[in-house]
Amino acid sequence: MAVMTYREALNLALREEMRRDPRVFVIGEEVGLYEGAYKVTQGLLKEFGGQRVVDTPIAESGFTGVGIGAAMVGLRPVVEMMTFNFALLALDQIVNSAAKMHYMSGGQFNVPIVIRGPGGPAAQLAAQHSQSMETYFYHVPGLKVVRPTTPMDAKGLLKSAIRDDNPVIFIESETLYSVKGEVPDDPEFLIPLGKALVRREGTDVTVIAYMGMMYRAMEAAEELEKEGISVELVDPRTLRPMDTETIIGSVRKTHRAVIVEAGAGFAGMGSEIAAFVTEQAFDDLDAPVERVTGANAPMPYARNLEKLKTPSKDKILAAVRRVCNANGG
Amino acid sequence: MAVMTYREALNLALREEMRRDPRVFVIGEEVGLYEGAYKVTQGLLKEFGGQRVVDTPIAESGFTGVGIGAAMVGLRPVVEMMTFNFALLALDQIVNSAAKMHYMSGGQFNVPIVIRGPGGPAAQLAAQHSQSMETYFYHVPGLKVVRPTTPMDAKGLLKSAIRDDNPVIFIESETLYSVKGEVPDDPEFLIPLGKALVRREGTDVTVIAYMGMMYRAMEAAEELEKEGISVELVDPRTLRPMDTETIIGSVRKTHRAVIVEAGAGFAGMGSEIAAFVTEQAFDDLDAPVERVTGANAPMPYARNLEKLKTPSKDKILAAVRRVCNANGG
Amino acid sequence: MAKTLTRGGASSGLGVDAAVAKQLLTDMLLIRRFEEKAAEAYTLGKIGGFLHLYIGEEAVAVGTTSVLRPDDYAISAYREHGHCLAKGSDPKRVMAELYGRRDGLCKGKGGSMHLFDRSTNFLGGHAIVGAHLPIAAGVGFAIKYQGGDQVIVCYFGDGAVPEGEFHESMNLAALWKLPVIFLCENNRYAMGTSVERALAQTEIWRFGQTYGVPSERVDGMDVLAVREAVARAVTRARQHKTPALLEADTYRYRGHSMRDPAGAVYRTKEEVEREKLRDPIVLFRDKLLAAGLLAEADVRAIEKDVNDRVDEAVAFADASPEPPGEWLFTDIYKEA
Amino acid sequence: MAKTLTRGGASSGLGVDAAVAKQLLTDMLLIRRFEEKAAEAYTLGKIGGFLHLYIGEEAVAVGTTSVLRPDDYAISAYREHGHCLAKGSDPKRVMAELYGRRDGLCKGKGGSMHLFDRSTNFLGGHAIVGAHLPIAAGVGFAIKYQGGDQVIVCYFGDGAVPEGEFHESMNLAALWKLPVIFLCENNRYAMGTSVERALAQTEIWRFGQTYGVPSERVDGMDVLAVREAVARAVTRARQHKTPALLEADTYRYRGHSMRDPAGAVYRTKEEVEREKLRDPIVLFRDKLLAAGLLAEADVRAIEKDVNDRVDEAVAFADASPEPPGEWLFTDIYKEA
Ligand SMILES: Cc1ncc(C[n+]2csc(CCOP(=O)(O)OP(=O)(O)O)c2C)c(N)n1
Ligand SMILES: Cc1ncc(C[n+]2csc(CCOP(=O)(O)OP(=O)(O)O)c2C)c(N)n1
Ligand SMILES: [Mg+2]
Ligand SMILES: [Mg+2]
Repeated sequence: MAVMTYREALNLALREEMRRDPRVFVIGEEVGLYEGAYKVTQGLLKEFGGQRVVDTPIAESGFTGVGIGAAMVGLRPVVEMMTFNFALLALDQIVNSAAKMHYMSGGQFNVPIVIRGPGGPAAQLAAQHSQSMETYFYHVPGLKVVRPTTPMDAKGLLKSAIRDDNPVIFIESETLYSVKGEVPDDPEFLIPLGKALVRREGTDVTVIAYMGMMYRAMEAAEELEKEGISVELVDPRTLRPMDTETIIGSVRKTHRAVIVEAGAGFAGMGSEIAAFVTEQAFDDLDAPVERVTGANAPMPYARNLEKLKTPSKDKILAAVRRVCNANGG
Repeated sequence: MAVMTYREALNLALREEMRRDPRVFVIGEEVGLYEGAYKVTQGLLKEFGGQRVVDTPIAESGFTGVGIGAAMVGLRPVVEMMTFNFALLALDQIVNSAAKMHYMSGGQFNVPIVIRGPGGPAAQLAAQHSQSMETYFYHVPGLKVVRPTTPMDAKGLLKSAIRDDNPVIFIESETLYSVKGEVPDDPEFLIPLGKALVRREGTDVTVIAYMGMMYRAMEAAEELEKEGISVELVDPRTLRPMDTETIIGSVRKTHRAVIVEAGAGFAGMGSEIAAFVTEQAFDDLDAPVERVTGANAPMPYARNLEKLKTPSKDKILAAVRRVCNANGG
Repeated sequence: MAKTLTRGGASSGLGVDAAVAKQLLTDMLLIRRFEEKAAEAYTLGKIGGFLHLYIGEEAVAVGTTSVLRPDDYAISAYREHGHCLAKGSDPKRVMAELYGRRDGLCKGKGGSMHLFDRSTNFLGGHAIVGAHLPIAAGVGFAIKYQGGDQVIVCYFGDGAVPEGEFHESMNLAALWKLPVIFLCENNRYAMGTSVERALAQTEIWRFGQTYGVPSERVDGMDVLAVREAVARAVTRARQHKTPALLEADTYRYRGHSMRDPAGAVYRTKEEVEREKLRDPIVLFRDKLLAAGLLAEADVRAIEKDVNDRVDEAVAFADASPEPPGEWLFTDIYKEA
Repeated sequence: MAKTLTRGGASSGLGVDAAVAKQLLTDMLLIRRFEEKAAEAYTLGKIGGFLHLYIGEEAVAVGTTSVLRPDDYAISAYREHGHCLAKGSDPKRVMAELYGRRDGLCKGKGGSMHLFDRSTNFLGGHAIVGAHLPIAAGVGFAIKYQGGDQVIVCYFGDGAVPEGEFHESMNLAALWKLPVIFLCENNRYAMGTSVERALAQTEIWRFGQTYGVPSERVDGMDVLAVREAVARAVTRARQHKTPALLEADTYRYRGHSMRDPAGAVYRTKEEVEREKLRDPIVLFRDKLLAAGLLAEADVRAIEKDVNDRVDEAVAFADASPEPPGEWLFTDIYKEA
């Protein structure tokens, strides 16, 4: 195991897959000469050349469509969105072309494309540049959606995404690129899409979270441990397909669930998880599932307001304490 | 009260508001000379002229942006999306410009725009033209989202939407345009945004539905009546802001809830309603909230498959029977 | 269809020999008769949804495809029956698709607007105006990446030109030198909107000039003119990866779709009648008869052959069962 | 700022009199010093997020605004401090906005990329490349609808040209004849991508020609040249609602943002040094001195005035409190 940053783990995944499979190429704004706005593609142009590391003009719909067309006839593009905010400009291509092609063509054409880049709350980037973007994708049949929390997941999941025969939306995070963690050396180390991970075992309550919120939930769990509350942490890792089994399994054990998400919450990932957990484990639940979500507001610029916008550790603590104090069956 | 079609009710709302307020104009593809792809704007060009009934080239992002700019400096545009499927091409404008302008500008500029047109499942229009589009909008702070089920609602809500100072996404339905119903004659008849309606009183179970699904739920309710199950039907009408009070009120009375939605379900309106109902009325619930949703697949063209894709009356019946047979507290 | 017809070599003065000429006429007629039958079937409720007919525009698809190789690609919008048939799809399976049946090209899941045929390199069948232009650029990108010498023809309407994706695609194809032939079928209307009401520049080929893309306008009612223009573009694209923008001046005789049968609100009857005088099939047939490349008997034989094939297609579609219910859930994801 | 400066009438040979000249220099200097201070504040962590400096491009905003009326509109992207200040916003409130403070133009909610000022008709402050172009067209539409004779100037970078919305906006403005002056600030790079790597047509003004829009290239480092070109466009727009595409040849001396301080990966030091020889402020100052419109003492007075105002702005921003927590939830919807 090597210790590396999340950014390096992604970079390594790209490198390994590009070495392994000549059909894989990277395309997007500033991925080549500039080596990525967030340096995820550092060194790739040098190693693989301009044909496989393709700088594009600012034309998200255009270059995403280029990826889709290339994927239809045998290539395996990795399209970088400089940030996922800009993917809204390519949303029609993603939803109406990439996600539906296999279905509309009766299985004749598939679109093995990965669309990746940072999304989610960033640092003082305000309303247009700091949003939880997964919500535009995970409800779309035909797409897979990945949100990798750790360097190990980033690498293992990105490699699986590239090898997947379907369009995969792979949303990273500006705020995690410098996080360090262990990453297996084996170039065949893969993490299958659609598998959640129990990051921490516990007995009293299941907390479901991913990305930055998982780190916050971890801190909360440590603190709660001292209070005698044993928290089990589950990271879905892939939002679509969602590993309902692992989540339900955990809730059946703990009888309580709290979901933390950075997004504004309304009809979000938390709503879905709360709904299926309640449906499938109603009789096991000792308290209603709690959702801890970002404030239902656009992202403000001011530092203090921004801080109020995303779920704090205190809010997680409060929610866990609430469900644990509910007197259940 | 006059009896008129849903289409006529919308047309009348547009007419009345255009007569009332010279700042209101209609813009979109085929709204003028062709009188609307679905004839909602019939006669408007003749009455109001080309300056106020503006035919556009096919450029959704462009003409939506035009609406937003015009709204910023004092006009009140009604933008027609020929169908809401094409709104994905304008989604960046809607989400990043219209919805956030008031917030980003610290309240200096608001965007009183209505974006309207048919959305949702249509008749054999296949994957790209037959989708439940509300899911792209209702989670966005700054937008209001309306789905009017009846001619009366269509008129009363569209007029309120036009008078609202915020961007309103107003999604009609191809399959409802010819439905007839009573509509008050009073040109000041308005239905406030954000108010749900109990369409049918009942005591055993609350069924929450809108648009085509409400009509299906009504049929189911009649049938269930004969079985001795008394169904209360609640129509949210506005999805954002959602009238949680009326819904919770009904569930507290019936102790059971079923949500019907045409969309694919994953993190959909049903997920959100199920989640907040469970949160706010957990102790009142005698059974887990049931979600009846469209199949989690793109829309197929073949008639028989299409039928399987949308929730049937039978599925609603089954769900209601299930919750009513659950042995509750 | 889909045979590559070798160019020239004829003494007819038309630039094609009798075999080629016959094939071109047959192909155009097949599309015409196929769609006439489809219109009937729509009226009978056998075909649902939207049905957009290509009637009047056949010379574009046929002239274009006649200079393509089978390994070349084609992609189109929702008015694509003609492009799909010209590229070589089996009319039986195309009709079955329009019927939404199991033996349709796409198992009945795509319908009229979403024809795809992997066996002929026909890449759809796209119903969002403008959206397939960047996809075509992507196919061009892949051809170059893979070191091939194929081309892709991307058919689109005048209505796609005001969309941003037109511009993005032209720029990318020109900037990266991709072997894409953008073929605008300018039939003068996008639904009820004439080009004059949609574009500040109505000579669409001129848009290509700004990007340095070889561009020209061609008579889209003259199958030989289309053939020649596309042949030039194909040669450049194969040899130098040069993209092209061709504007085919054409006309649709029917309304926008079966739901706009007359198309009468936005154009005059006189205009339609006048345009029918340049019917690509009639004109070409008469030209061949005049040039002695074809006899009346040949024409009758072609008519009969075509009618038989279309009848066969209808019978096939009628006999094909509905797709099984489980298919609702297949093909959403490709399994490894 | 934001005074409308009357044109010409000067005997200097520069086409402006001393008062106008002084104002232009002052305005450019204010922007320069303001941003130098902002850069310092960013380094100190007082400003967060992205900060894109306009340093080097001041002649464009100042020359343009000098021929606008207060009731004319301006709209821009995220490199908009200069446009906002030129249009007349109070430097104190602009700085406070960059600081994310309560007294900022937008109550601290917008930040550097989202400056808006209703009092000066400055319409933002937009951070999605290309997205404000259709909005500008909409403002032009509204002006015409309301029967006004204002214009809107829409500033955007070379990086927005390959986006589809550029094309959609040009077409709509040309088709409908809207009083929009599209002003492309071609500083040769979009982040690290030079125009040659982004556009098949690098002479951006030429794109306007296709749409029949009067278009020209202007030296963006020469405040008077900008002023003249914009004045021509404004006159046409006021009188005939004719849109324009102007391409200002300019250069940014700093990196793309404070996170790309050197901007050294994609351009050479020599190039930057060479471009600094055409510094719009230095050139204009020297020209005025040479023409005798200004004395050295005037320059010193201007410098002092500007420095004072910028210091005042910083002090104001520093003293302004954070926005109250409840403001997180205000301004999401406008209440009736
Ligand atoms: C993005 C988008 N906007 C609107 C529509 C609705 N629509 C379908 S076809 C059409 C007209 C297209 O005209 P054109 O491109 O000229 O093709 P033609 O029908 O003439 O072959 C429109 C507006 C659509 N399918 N996609
Ligand atoms: C749609 C979109 N894509 C990408 C970005 C990221 N981005 C921000 S600025 C920029 C470069 C823009 O360059 P240009 O338009 O030339 O303006 P300049 O920075 O040179 O003033 C990019 C790619 C964005 N903000 N919006
Ligand atoms: Mg057309
Ligand atoms: Mg630039």
